[in-house]
Amino acid sequence: MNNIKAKKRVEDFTIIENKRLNKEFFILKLKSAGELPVILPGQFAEVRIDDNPTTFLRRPISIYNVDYSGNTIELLIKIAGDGTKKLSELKDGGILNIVYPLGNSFSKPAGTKVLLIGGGTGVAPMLILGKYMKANWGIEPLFLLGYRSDKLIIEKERFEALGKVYITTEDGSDGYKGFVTQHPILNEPESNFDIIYTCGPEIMMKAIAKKAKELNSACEVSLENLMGCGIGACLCCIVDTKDKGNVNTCTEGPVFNSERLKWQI
Amino acid sequence: MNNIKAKKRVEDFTIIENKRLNKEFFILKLKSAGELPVILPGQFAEVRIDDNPTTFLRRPISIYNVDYSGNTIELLIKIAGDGTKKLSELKDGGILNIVYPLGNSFSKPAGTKVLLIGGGTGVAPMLILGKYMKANWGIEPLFLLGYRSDKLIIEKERFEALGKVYITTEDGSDGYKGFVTQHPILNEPESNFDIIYTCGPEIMMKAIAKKAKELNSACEVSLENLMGCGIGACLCCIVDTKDKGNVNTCTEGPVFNSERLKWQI
Amino acid sequence: MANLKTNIGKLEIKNPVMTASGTFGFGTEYEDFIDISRLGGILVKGITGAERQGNPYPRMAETPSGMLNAVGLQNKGIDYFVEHIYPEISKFDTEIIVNVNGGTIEEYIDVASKVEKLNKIKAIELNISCPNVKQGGMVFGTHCPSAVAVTQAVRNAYSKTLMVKLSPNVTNIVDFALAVEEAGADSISLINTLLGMAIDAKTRKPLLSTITGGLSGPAVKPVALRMVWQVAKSVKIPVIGMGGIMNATDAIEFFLAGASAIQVGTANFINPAVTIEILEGINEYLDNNGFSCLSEIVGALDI
Amino acid sequence: MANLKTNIGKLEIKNPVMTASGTFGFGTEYEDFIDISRLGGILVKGITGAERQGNPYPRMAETPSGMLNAVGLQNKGIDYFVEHIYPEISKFDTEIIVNVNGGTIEEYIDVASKVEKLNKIKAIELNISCPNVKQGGMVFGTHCPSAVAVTQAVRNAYSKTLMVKLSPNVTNIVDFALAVEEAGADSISLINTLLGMAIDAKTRKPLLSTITGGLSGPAVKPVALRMVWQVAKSVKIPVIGMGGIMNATDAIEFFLAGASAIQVGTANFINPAVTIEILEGINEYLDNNGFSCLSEIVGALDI
Ligand SMILES: Cc1cc2nc3c(=O)[nH]c(=O)nc-3n(C[C@H](O)[C@H](O)[C@H](O)COP(=O)(O)OP(=O)(O)OC[C@H]3O[C@@H](n4cnc5c(N)ncnc54)[C@H](O)[C@@H]3O)c2cc1C
Ligand SMILES: Cc1cc2nc3c(=O)[nH]c(=O)nc-3n(C[C@H](O)[C@H](O)[C@H](O)COP(=O)(O)OP(=O)(O)OC[C@H]3O[C@@H](n4cnc5c(N)ncnc54)[C@H](O)[C@@H]3O)c2cc1C
Ligand SMILES: Cc1cc2nc3c(=O)[nH]c(=O)nc-3n(C[C@H](O)[C@H](O)[C@H](O)COP(=O)(O)O)c2cc1C
Ligand SMILES: Cc1cc2nc3c(=O)[nH]c(=O)nc-3n(C[C@H](O)[C@H](O)[C@H](O)COP(=O)(O)O)c2cc1C
Ligand code: FES
Ligand code: FES
Repeated sequence: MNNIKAKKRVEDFTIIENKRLNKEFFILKLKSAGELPVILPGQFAEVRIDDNPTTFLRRPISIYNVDYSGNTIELLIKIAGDGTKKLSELKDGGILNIVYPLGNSFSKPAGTKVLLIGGGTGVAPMLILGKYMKANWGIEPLFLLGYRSDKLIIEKERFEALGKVYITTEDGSDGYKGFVTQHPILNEPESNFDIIYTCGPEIMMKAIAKKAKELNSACEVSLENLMGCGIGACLCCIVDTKDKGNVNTCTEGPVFNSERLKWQI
Repeated sequence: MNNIKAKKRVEDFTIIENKRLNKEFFILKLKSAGELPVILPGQFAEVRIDDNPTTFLRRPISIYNVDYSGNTIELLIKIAGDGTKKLSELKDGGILNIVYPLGNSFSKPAGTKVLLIGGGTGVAPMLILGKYMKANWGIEPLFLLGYRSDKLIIEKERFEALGKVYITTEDGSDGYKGFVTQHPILNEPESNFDIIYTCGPEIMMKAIAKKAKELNSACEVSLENLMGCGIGACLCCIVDTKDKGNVNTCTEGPVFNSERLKWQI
Repeated sequence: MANLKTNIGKLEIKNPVMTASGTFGFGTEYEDFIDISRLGGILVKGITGAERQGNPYPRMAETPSGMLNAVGLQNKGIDYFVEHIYPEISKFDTEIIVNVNGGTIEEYIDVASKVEKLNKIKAIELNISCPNVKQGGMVFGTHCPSAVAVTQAVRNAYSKTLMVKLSPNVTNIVDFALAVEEAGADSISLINTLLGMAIDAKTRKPLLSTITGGLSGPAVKPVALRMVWQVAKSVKIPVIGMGGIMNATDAIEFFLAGASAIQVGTANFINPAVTIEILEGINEYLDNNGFSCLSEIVGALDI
Repeated sequence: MANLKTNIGKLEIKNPVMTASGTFGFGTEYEDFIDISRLGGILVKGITGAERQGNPYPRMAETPSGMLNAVGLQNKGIDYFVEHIYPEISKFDTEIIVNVNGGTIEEYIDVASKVEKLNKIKAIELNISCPNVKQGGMVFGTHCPSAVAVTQAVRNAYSKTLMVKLSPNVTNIVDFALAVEEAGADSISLINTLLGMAIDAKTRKPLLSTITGGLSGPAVKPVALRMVWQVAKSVKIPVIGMGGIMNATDAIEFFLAGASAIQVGTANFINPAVTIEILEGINEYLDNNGFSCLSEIVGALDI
């Protein structure tokens, strides 16, 4: 199933739930009138925020969960500015126009020892990836999720339903106190993984990529570059790679093997 | 009371009712948190439609009714384009920011034989004028209201509660069939008025001004020029007058004695 | 509470928030909404030698995040201003600056000399950038030798602070700025409106009686910021920034780009109290970010 | 169903809806959304002689009703295009037009000559208006003698339809249009992006790595319409209009102003199916208003 990439489409979804998780995060559950295309873990959607002069362009948001039987998808969103604020105010029954499924996806690991690290909204692609690997690759995911404090922890149960979950908080209010890279699971003699998947703030992903290198693990990062179109047309979302120079994050990514990137780490 | 003009202000009103009258018209009932200033008949408000790139400027709307005891005002609005469409979708409890009370007002007549002619949304200032003249000048208003068809007739009872109401419809579905200027009340030997007040499409007001001249009646018209600011600052709403050349409709008007205007009638 | 004082040539103003000419009447139009005396200054609407009726109706059109106007300098002339308006607005405890216009250099000089005699008025803004008149206006502002000629002529006739307002409708704004600086300008105001046009597809007619008009509002902000930045790093005199400023954040962007003061235009139409909100917002920004003087952020773009 | 055919010089296109260079990739990016072959033409992204990496990230900023970009002509060079891209996109049953760029006149000629050999490509668009490169680009487009020189040189080297895309960042667009018409252009494309800038007040940094960039989207529509109108009534060759076209009504406005065809740019980012919606909307407008040919509304502004 991994390599079948569905056709991209523009579609009006109906909002069936707008669930506020905490001060910063909310989940939009959206229903398609028809049948969903195959959505791969790591893919994203470009969301339209209507009639607002300060949100002229669409907003890229990862797909957090997909339910083919109910034809619903979920988006996990953090209020970052005007656009996400507007989205947080949407009401059940409303319409959301999205372009999807966009981008590449996380790749199948060589072995079965994998670690999925998410920070902030970066946990979104980790849920769908965990679910996908269990169902399609027969791999039990191991999660390491980093938050500022316990109040910001996102739907822990849903992650726990898929595999073991380690938490770090910066203030120590839950799990290990510190940053994800300081967590024991990455700092013990037996710490080694076939692959580490990660999504979160760039500074976190860089630290993880560095750690993965030390541990001799492969590492895939999911970037959140600014995007103009999300479909490879505007060349605004570029990231500099060792093999091909500037490439589009929206089409060659958002998932990259960290070794490909000319990151200063 | 006529000459006391209240200070203009910017205020957030709460929408307490959005009542759809028919395909084209609706009424917004708005409540002030404080005490209303004096609002004179013919004055208008500049309404803000938030966060919409195609409605950058405020929209001028006449005040249709004012209730000092409940601190509410009503606006009678016709869906004309993007802005009024947005207003028609507002929900109870929402906030509407308006600048008011703006413009001059209809003047007290020399005698008591008056006719109030409204066409389309132009009936809005006629209701408040009728109410005002009854309460403050002791004059019973006589209304002549013109519509395209009976389906578009607006709150007849409220006008009837104040005085006698004649209706014309273009398709004859109610009242006299034809235009307001063809109505018998303007075309009988005894047709003469101390003053005719009117608001409606320019073409209608011009025809009425002409008729008023024939009948030797004074005539006050309320203009609906395009407005940039509503407070006399932008000089975009001008109308050419015989006495002063270009003057601002928003401050010297919207009510003008038809004789002042350099209309080609 | 940071120090908000700023300078326009020899003129010190108490804070950098002024109103843009043609969008604030003579100040009195806004008295119900704000305390005019709290502003750094007000630029009164464009004044010419003789009375002008301006252009026919319609004079405005709404555009995406902006508006077009074609007022065309309607005003009652300088003598009427001196006799009737000046006495009334002298009560405001803020700098009153006259926006000076003309169809000929002589007319500019005539208006400037008459304003020079008014005690309370310490500066004029030479508008060589009005796109809505057939003679003068933008013709001076889009032809460098003419811009120099009118600036020099007025400089010779007028000894107080001389601001010059440039047109953005030129290939190289820096050339114009350097030329009028050399010709004696004390500061540069940027930008006047961009020449634009709007059409009604239904009626197939232009929306303005004059077909083209001047574009203002947030739509032009990126162009205005760019010009302020280009000019501020090229000239020695202060730059007064404007074009689409709707709130304090927009104003801060202009200071960072190099503006010593700002003018608020179209925003006044949408929120008649906006100038005071911007003033308070600037204060808050400076306080929150640990700046004690406005001057610390002028041209402080981190590049 | 009206007749939508229109002409760009000697080239007839089946309908007036094209895509603007740099906003539609090579067409393939939009295949999932629309049938590319229904379009009048596609302008592929700007191509130079040698491969270019373009400008560093970040390259875009959102602005009120618009966006700034600073891509800087990232592309793999003309040889890569000829070998790898041309064969792939030749399948589209629409006119494919190459947007030709260069740092020097020689580079423009090099690209144009190589494109001339490609059978399926019947026209090129000379881009002398890119604001995001240090050499060439807008430097040619804002200096009239240079605009003439590059147009003439390419005209001599290239015999098929030669479109020239002008920069709006000039004082008098008509001068440029007349000059490139005289120099051999078959049509004029208007407008490229306006030079603008955006600043983040929080970080006090510019939002683009290049500080300034090109403004596009609805914000620029009034300026674009004005330039199309000014140029269309001055030149004899066709004008291709663009700048902020988001829907069929916008497109109609450009036709009324004098454009023989239009290009859709930034709108593709917001609605990848917008070109076909515009095409259908134009048809509907013509039908509803009793026009049987597109040409009946070109330049039909009622003034
Ligand atoms: C592939 C991808 C997947 C993403 N997935 C998620 C997700 O699942 N959940 C989530 O909450 N966020 C996600 N983001 C980030 C999200 O796109 C931004 O937070 C959002 O666009 C901010 O919009 P705004 O209008 O609220 O904020 P703005 O007021 O526009 O800006 C606030 C901040 O967000 C950044 N930002 C603005 N526009 C974009 C953009 N188009 N792309 C990226 N960053 C932007 C700005 O630089 C600024 O720092 C993802 C981004 C990418 C590229
Ligand atoms: C003093 C005054 C009082 C008014 N009172 C009422 C009223 O009580 N009820 C009511 O329904 N309408 C009233 N109008 C008209 C109302 O302002 C317009 O219908 C409204 O602004 C249209 O906005 P829109 O966004 O829906 O339409 P748009 O899409 O902007 O335009 C639709 C039509 O409305 C006209 N229009 C647009 N903007 C304005 C404007 N600022 N001023 C005038 N006309 C405009 C346009 O020319 C166009 O023909 C009044 C106008 C004035 C000047
Ligand atoms: C209705 C209107 C009238 C204007 N009249 C003048 C004028 O008389 N003199 C002048 O120098 N500028 C005039 N301008 C330009 C403004 O002063 C200002 O330069 C421009 O609008 C950009 O700022 P803004 O986007 O904040 O409005 C006018 C602008 C508008 C919108
Ligand atoms: C991201 C981006 C890249 C662009 N690249 C090019 C280019 O390579 N060549 C060119 O001639 N114009 C380029 N343009 C300009 C567009 O073709 C068009 O002239 C401009 O965007 C105005 O149209 P619009 O408002 O519909 O986008 C680019 C525009 C954008 C937004
Ligand atoms: S966002 Fe446009 S190319 Fe990636
Ligand atoms: S609407 Fe601005 S002066 Fe009347």
